[in-house]
Amino acid sequence: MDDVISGAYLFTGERSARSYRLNKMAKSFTDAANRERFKADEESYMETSGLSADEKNLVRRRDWKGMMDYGASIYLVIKIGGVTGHPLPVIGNHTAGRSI
Amino acid sequence: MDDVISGAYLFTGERSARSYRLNKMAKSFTDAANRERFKADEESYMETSGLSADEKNLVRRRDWKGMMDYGASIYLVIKIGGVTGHPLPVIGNHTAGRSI
Amino acid sequence: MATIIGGIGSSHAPTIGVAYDRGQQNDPNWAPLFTGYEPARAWLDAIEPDIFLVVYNDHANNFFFDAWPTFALGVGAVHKQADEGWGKRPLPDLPGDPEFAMHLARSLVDDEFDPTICQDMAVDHGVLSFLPLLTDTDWKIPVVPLAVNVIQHPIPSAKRLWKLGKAIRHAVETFPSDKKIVVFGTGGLTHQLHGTQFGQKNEAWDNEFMDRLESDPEPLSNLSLQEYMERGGTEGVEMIMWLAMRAALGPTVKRIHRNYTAPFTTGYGLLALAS
Amino acid sequence: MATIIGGIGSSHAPTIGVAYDRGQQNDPNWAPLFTGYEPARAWLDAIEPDIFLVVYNDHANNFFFDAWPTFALGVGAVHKQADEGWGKRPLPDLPGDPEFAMHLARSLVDDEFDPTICQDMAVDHGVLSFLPLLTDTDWKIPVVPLAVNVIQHPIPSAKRLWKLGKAIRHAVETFPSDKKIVVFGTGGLTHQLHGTQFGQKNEAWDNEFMDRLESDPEPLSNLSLQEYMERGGTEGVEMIMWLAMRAALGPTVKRIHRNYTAPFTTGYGLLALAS
Ligand SMILES: [Fe+3]
Ligand SMILES: [Fe+3]
Repeated sequence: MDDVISGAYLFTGERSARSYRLNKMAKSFTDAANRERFKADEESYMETSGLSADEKNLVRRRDWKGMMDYGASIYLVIKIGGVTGHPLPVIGNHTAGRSI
Repeated sequence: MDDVISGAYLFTGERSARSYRLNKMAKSFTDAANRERFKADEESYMETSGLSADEKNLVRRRDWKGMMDYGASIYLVIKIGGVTGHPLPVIGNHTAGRSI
Repeated sequence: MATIIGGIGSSHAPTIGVAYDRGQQNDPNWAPLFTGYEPARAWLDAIEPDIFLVVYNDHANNFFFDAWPTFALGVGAVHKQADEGWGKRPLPDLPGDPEFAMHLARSLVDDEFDPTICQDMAVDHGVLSFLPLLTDTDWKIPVVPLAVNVIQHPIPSAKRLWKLGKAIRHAVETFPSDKKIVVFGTGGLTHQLHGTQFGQKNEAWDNEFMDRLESDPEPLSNLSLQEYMERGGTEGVEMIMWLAMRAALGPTVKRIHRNYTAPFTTGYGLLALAS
Repeated sequence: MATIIGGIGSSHAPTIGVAYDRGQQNDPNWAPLFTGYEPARAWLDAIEPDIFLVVYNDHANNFFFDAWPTFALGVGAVHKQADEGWGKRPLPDLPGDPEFAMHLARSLVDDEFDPTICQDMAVDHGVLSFLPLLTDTDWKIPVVPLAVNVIQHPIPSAKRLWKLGKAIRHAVETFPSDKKIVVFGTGGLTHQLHGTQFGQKNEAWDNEFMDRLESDPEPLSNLSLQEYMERGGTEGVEMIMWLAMRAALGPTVKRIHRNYTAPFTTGYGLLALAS
């Protein structure tokens, strides 16, 4: 099977392995207390989540396309969007290279 | 399939549902900090774990046979044995109705 | 034996839940969707199902990639609502049906399926977004949720989902009770949530899929996942879950109702079939 | 293509790890077990495997009944040691083989298995109790662990484990590499950890099982789980995991070594087979 279909990534086990910590931090935002902790201090939350320097930069820059290029799952990226106030259309269009 | 074979219980999904909280507390003992908390104050640990009055009594009495009759998994019961200083032979013989 | 009395194919999306909670039922964009569910709901009210069996997918709200199941069956007495990252909706927890669910677990394992058995599984918009449009939210009808991996590849094939539906039918036919069961298959329809074709739908394919699902469904199970994704988007691969519902119904069905509307990024389809 | 160069059937038990860590290798009760592993270890050293694929079971140390998989595959780069409730053993974490593991995941899903795919899965004595008896504990050989539900019924049948072994063989034969793989099947042998027959073993059945597994294994896959449990105890049902190893080896094998000792509550068996 192709790895990219119609300009979109297949979220494979390999991509899942690479983006594991970033996705895991995003998953932690399904807990309201974690969302509050992140909003109060993004940097320390990312540090505690074990993010690499590159991963932190992706979050700092709200670089949705970069997160997808890195291998994250769109279903987790939108949770980072949720806690930072960026709805799906903003994220999706960014990954498409479009501005809205 | 029979539900009891050669005097031993099959740990079925139904038994798993009934004994869920007891097994879950036992599972929590795979974390050393939880073991220390339990040892420091069994009663409050059981309360926090949401055990019913009957479940608490089974633990208080170290009633290994009672736990198995109640539907617990032997693999979790031995973790309660671990944190209370009762090795498998003690537990197994108790469930057999034997003293050693 | 128990009986499958009907099947529902339905899209799911967080946006449906948001619109429902905001009371946007009469909003011009949303009205075609909400009114489109009304005939299906009236039919469900009339046939009085005892159990809803919902083949759906979790969107990393209950499960995570530490342990991501191909199939996961909720056998608990209660299915909590998952917080998806923006707080829970004002809905009570869903009741389950442990007796039927454990029978289904045994039957699936006998039929060489390998489900993860979940005594405690929260459900997300894959179940909860469309359900309030089809039944009262005091949840009188217990729900047995069967989650399918459509997110992390390898994903089970369309053919495997078809076989899952047949295995569901086999399980129902061997359940010693007179329960009446409605099987749901939910997901899609076409949508593309990221990449150069973000937001693109394929309304022609959505409608062709619903046509064929009703009248000649089995060839749809021979399409590859790549074909599904090329036609409906990488996230639109969720459509394969409708196949399990359709296979569970057996060869001949009667269409009760069909609806399609696509105001935003997802094709919203609904198909209600009596068996 | 990769090759399966051998198979190991082995019992596992926490007690083996305890005895190993305490240096009881020469204890009269334990010496027959520890010396019994030495020829198998010498053979493994000689054939230089690249990957150990271990079909084993978790004992509620990684998984819990909130979500209990029928099959779970560890695809991570590292498999941590699970704390089983009495602290970790002085062993480094196990290296995995994500490339082969993901190939195996794809191949199993193609072959209509439904594994739970685990990016982060800790392993317990089901892997770690016997492994130090067969290889250096700096773990130069990566391990791909495949966990099987043998604890919460419904449990997959002996036949399903046999088919799993065949599917493992198919995966290895389609892995584009010259890697040499040894497949382990571990569990049992007979033991009864609770109930009126606590501590009872069935040494005759243990040895019959190892005889037949070597020379005429397929009929063992036709036995029901009830028959396994009647002969070997409810917990002895773990023996079915040896069938996956044996099926992975193909029809003809050459016995390298066999050992059996039963000083305590479990029959400890070891079988090393070249394919
Ligand atoms: Fe979805
Ligand atoms: Fe075991």
